[in-house]
Amino acid sequence: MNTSDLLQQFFGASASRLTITDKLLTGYASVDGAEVCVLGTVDGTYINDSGALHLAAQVIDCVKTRPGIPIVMLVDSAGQEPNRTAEMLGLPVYFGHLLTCLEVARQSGHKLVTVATGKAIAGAFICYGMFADAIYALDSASVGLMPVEAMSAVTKIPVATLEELSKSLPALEFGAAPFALLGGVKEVWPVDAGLESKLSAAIAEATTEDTRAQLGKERGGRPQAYDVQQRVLAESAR
Amino acid sequence: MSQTPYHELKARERIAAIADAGSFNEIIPPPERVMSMYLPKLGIPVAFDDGLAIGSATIGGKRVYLAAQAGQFVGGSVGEVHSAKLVGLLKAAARDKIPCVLLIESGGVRLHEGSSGEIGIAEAIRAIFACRSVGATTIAVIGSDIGAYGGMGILSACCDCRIMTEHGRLGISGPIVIEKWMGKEAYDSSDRALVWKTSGGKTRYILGDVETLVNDSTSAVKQGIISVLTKSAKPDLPLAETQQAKLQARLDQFGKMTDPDEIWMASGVTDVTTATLDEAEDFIKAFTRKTS
Amino acid sequence: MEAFQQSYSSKTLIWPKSRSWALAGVVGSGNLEVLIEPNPASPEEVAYSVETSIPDFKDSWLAALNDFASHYAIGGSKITIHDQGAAPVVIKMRLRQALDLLVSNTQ
Amino acid sequence: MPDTPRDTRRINKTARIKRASTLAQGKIVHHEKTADLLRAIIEKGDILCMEGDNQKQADFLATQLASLDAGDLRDLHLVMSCITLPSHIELFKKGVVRQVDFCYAGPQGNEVAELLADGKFPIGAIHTYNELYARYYMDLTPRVALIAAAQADRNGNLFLAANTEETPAIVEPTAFYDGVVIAQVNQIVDTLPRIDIPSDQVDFVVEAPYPMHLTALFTRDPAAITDVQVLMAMIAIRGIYEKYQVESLNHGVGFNTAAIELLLPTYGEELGLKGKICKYWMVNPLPTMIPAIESGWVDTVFSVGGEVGMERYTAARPDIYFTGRDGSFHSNRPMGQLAGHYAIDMFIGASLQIDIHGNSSTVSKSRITGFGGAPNMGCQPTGRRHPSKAWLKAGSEANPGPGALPGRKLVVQMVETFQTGRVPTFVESLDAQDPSIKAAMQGVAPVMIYGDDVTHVVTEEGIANLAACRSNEERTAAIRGVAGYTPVGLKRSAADTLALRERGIIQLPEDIGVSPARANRSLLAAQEIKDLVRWSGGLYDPPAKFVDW
Repeated sequence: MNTSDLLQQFFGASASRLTITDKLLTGYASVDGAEVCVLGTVDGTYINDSGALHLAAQVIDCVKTRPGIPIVMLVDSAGQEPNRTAEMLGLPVYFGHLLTCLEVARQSGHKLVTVATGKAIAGAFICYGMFADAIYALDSASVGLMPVEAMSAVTKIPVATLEELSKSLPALEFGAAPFALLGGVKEVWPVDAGLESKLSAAIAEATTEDTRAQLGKERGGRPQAYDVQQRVLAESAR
Repeated sequence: MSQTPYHELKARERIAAIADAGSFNEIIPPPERVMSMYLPKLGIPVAFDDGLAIGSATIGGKRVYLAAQAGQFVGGSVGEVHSAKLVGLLKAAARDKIPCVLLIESGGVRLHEGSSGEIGIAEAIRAIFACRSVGATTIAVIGSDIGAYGGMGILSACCDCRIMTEHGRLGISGPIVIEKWMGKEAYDSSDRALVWKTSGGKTRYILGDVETLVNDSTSAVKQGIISVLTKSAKPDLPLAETQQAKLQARLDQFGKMTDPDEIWMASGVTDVTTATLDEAEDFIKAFTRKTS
Repeated sequence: MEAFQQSYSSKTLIWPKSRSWALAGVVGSGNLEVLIEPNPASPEEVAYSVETSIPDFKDSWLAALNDFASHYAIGGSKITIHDQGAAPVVIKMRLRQALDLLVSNTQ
Repeated sequence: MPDTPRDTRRINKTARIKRASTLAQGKIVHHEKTADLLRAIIEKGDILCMEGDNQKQADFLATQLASLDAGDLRDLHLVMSCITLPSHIELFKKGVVRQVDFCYAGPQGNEVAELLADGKFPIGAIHTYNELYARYYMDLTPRVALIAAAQADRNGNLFLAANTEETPAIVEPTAFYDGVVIAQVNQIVDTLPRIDIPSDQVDFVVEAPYPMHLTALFTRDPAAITDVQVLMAMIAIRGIYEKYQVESLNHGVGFNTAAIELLLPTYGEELGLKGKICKYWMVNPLPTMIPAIESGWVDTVFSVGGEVGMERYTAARPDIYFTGRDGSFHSNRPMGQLAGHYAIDMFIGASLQIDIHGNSSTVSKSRITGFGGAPNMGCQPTGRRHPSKAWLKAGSEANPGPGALPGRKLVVQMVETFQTGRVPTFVESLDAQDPSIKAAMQGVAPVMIYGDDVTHVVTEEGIANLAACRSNEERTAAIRGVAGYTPVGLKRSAADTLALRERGIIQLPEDIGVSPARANRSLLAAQEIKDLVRWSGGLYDPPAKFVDW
C-alpha cells in the first residue's frame, strides 16, 4: 500500500492536512472526528539528526498549541542513518531530545500511540515509536532488531541455526507477530481492516503504564524479563 | 602504586572504586545465577550476572542505585536479563526517588537475543523518564573504550546527566558500521584519532552533550558523580524548547563541517594539538577561557 | 561448549564469617569468571564445575585445577567457572583472585 | 684468451640506460612513465632486487612493476629481503619468477604458503638479513634494483631520512657491479638535508605520486600488555638481566619485551639496577623505551630502521640515538644486524613454537614467514673475542671443554606457554619439520633459532637454563618443566623437575624473589600510548591508529 492510501485508512479525508517533507510525516489530522497530532517516517527512510529535530518540533508545537490531544506516531524507517558527521554532531543527543519532547507531551496529558506501518528497525524504532503508551503494528510491517541474515553476518552464527532456534525463541525472529509475542507490540493489525476505528479504540484505551514485560511473559516471547524486573523491585525494597 | 585508570577497570572493580567503601549491596548477586537462556543455545558462555552488576550503595554518603556493565562480556551488550535488571533498578529508583548511576560500557542491544534486548532498552528509556519526572537523578558515566553505542547511546542521551572521560565515546552507529556504509574514504575506522574526535568525551563536552568531563581516574569520576547527584533535568516545555534551539543552532553552525577539529576551532579551541593532549581539567579551563 | 565436574581433595578453607561468595574475572575472549561458594558437606574436598567454550582441553584444565587444590586450602568449597578460552595461567590467576577476595575484607 | 670480452656487464648497462634515455630528463623520470622505464630497463633473466622490509617499501615501483604484462617480465630471479606487498605476490601469480631468494614474508605468509602449495613459489633459499646482503656481493648481485628514498635532489643524490634500513646494502653492490639503480622518492627538492646515497650510485629517480608506505611495526600499545606479561617481565629482569648484569642487548618486537622496557623505571629502579643493566641497545626507536630513556637508564640506541611517530623525539635526543648532521635520526639495517650479532650480551625475543629441544620457528603449513633478522642475533657468534661480564658468566655455565669458547651470548626465548586461542607454544615437533615444508627448502626445516644457541627459556611458569643442561635429555626435561599445562608440559616428571630446580636449571618465580601477586599492569611506567606521549614531553607523535583520546 502506498503512503497516501495508508494515511487515508488511518485519517480519512483529514490525511490531506498532513505534510511529508524529506520522508518525514508531520501535522494534524483527525481520527473518528477527534483531532490528533501525527508524526512519522515513510518509505523506510533513515532517520538522522535533522529528521529527529523536525519531529521534535512537531511535538513541541502540539504541546504548545493543542494541549492534550493524542499523538499518533507512524513508523516506517530502516534505522538511524550510519553517518560520521551525524555521529560527530551527537546523533544520540538528537534522539534523546525527541524522546524528551515526547515525555513532555506525556506529562502534559497527551496520549501517545504508535503504529509500525513499514520498517520499524533498531534505533529508528527506539528513538520515538517504542516510547509510546501503546504500540501496534500492521501485519505487513518489518519489526525487530534486524533480519536474520544481518544478525548472522554480525554474530557469525549460521542463518540456519538462527532460524531453527527462532522457532522456540521468537526474539530471534523478525516481524510484527514475533515482536508481539515479546510484548513489544500490543496487537498486530491486518491492513485494510478498518484502521481508523482500530486506531481510535487504541487511543481510547491507552494508558501510561508500561506493560510490555508482563505481556512478553504472558505471551511466552520473553520468559525472563518480567520476573527479573519484579525481583529487582522486590529485593531493592527490602 | 598508581591508581588504575577508570577505563582499565572491570565492572565490579568500578563499583568497588566508585561506591563508598563497603556500601554496595548487590541485587541478584552472582550465586543467584540469573543468566541468559539464549547464549547457551548458541554455544556462547554465560556470565553469572549477565554482564551487569546492580545494587544499592552510597556515593559521597548519599544513597543511590548503581549499575555497571561488563564490556568484556559480549561487548557489554544488552540482552533480556541484562535489560530487565536495568529496568528493575531504574523503576526502583523512580519508586524510591533516589539517584540512579549507570556505569556504561556497551555496544548496545545483544544481537544474540534479538529483539528482546531492543524492547528491554525501550523499557529502560521509559523507566529513565519515570525517574526524571519525579526528580530521581539519572546519571550515565561513559569512560570506557567501548563507550555507549547503539541503544545504549540513545539511553545515555536520555539521562539527566552524562559524565565522560576522554576515553569514553557516545554514539549510535559504530565506526566499523559507518565505514561499511559510507566507505573507507568517509570514515576509516582504523583511524582511532578520528574515531575519538568524532564520538569521544572531549568533542561531546565541547558540543555541550555532557555535564562534565573528568580525568580518567576513579576519584575524578566519583567526584564528577557527586557533583551532579542533586542535579535534575525535569522534562518540561522550557527545557524542550531550549534544547530544540540549541540543537538547531548546532546544525546551523556545524552541519556543513566534516572535520571535528573544525568544530573545536569554531568553538574557541585555538591550539587543537595541545587541547587534544590536555587532561580533562586543563581542557575545560582552556576551553572555558577561550570561549568566555 | 564443553562442561565437566571434578572434585579434588584440599585442606579445609576457613570460611570468612562476612562473606558467602566471591567472584573474580569476567567472561570474555581469553578470560573467564570464577565463583567460589561454600560446600560444607565436603570439608576436605573442592568441587569444581567448568563450562568452557573451547573443548578438548580437559587434561590441562584438570592438571591446573588439581595443582590449585593442592597449593591452597580450598576444601569445603564449590568453584564454578565460565570460560571463554582463558590460558591456564589466567585460570590460576583468577582462582587466586577469587580466593583473595573471599578472605579479604574489602568488597 | 685475451680476446674474451671482460666488460659485457658495463656494455649491457650502457645499452639499458640508452634505451631509457628518452624517458628521462637527466636522471629524473616522470611517474607516469615509470612502467615504460621498467619495461626498457629490465631484461629477461635479470636478478631483480625490490627494496622493502617489514617497515619501508618501494611500493610505487613494486606496483608499477606488477602492472607490466607477463611478456615484459620473463624469467626473473627476485632477490629481496621481504615479500610484503600484494604487488610482490602478483609477480608470482603472473608466473614470471624463475627463483626467489628472500628473508621474510610476514604479512603475505598465508599467500606464500598457498603459492608454494600450488608450485608457484620457486624458493632458492630463505635467509637471514645479513646473509642475503652478503650474497648481494657474491652470487646474487642485482642487475636492477628498485629502491625507495625520502628525497632526491635534481642530480640524483638521495636522502633516506629516518628509514635508511637496507638501502645502502642494495645500492652499493648493484651500482659497483654495473647494475641499474632506480629510486622512487617522496619528493624532489633543490637541496637535501643530508646526502645518504651519492648520485654516482643512482641511475634514475621517480617522484612517486604518493609517499612510500611505512608501517609502525615496532609500536606496542602498553594498554595491550597483560598482567601475565608483566609477570614474565619481572621473572626475566630478576632471573636474567640482574643475574648476568646484561649491559648491551637487543629486544624483539613483542609485548613481552615491551613490558620489560616499561618495568625498568619502576621495578628495575626498585631493584637498584639503574646504571648496571640495559645501557647499550640495538633496537629500533621503540616508543615503549621512552620512559626508560627519560629516566636515565639508556646510554645509546642504534637502530636498523626508524619508527613512525618517533622522528621528533629521536631528533631531540642525539645523546641516545644516532643522528645525521641535519639533526635527524639515522638507521642502518646491515650494521645494526652486525652489532646485534657481535656486540650484544643478550638477545631476547618471542616465538610461535618451541620444540622439546629448544628449536623455534614461526613457520606453519598455512603460513610461511621466514626469518628476518632474529637468527643473526639469536645465535652464538663464534667469531666473538671481546669479553663482557654477562658473556663470561653465561660462558662459565655452559658445557665446559678444552675447545669451548670462554663466553656465551645470552639467547633468551620468552614465551607464554599458550598463544591466543589456547594454541600451545610448546610442541613435541615443530610445524616447520613438516615434510612438505622441508621439501620446498631443499630438505632443511626453517628453524628460526636452534636449541643449541638458546641459553634460556622464560615462561610465566619460570626460567629454564638450557645452557646449563648437560645432556639432550636434561634439556628436554628443563623445557617440559616450564611448559606449564601444554601437552609438552603435562609430560614432565615431578622428580626431574625438582632435581633440575635444586640445581638452579629450573627457577620458579619464588626462587628468584618474584611475587606473582605483584604482577599487575599498574607496575608499568606507562599504561597507555598517551602516557608515552607525556613521558616524551609531547615529542612522540603516535600514528592515528594508536590514539584513543
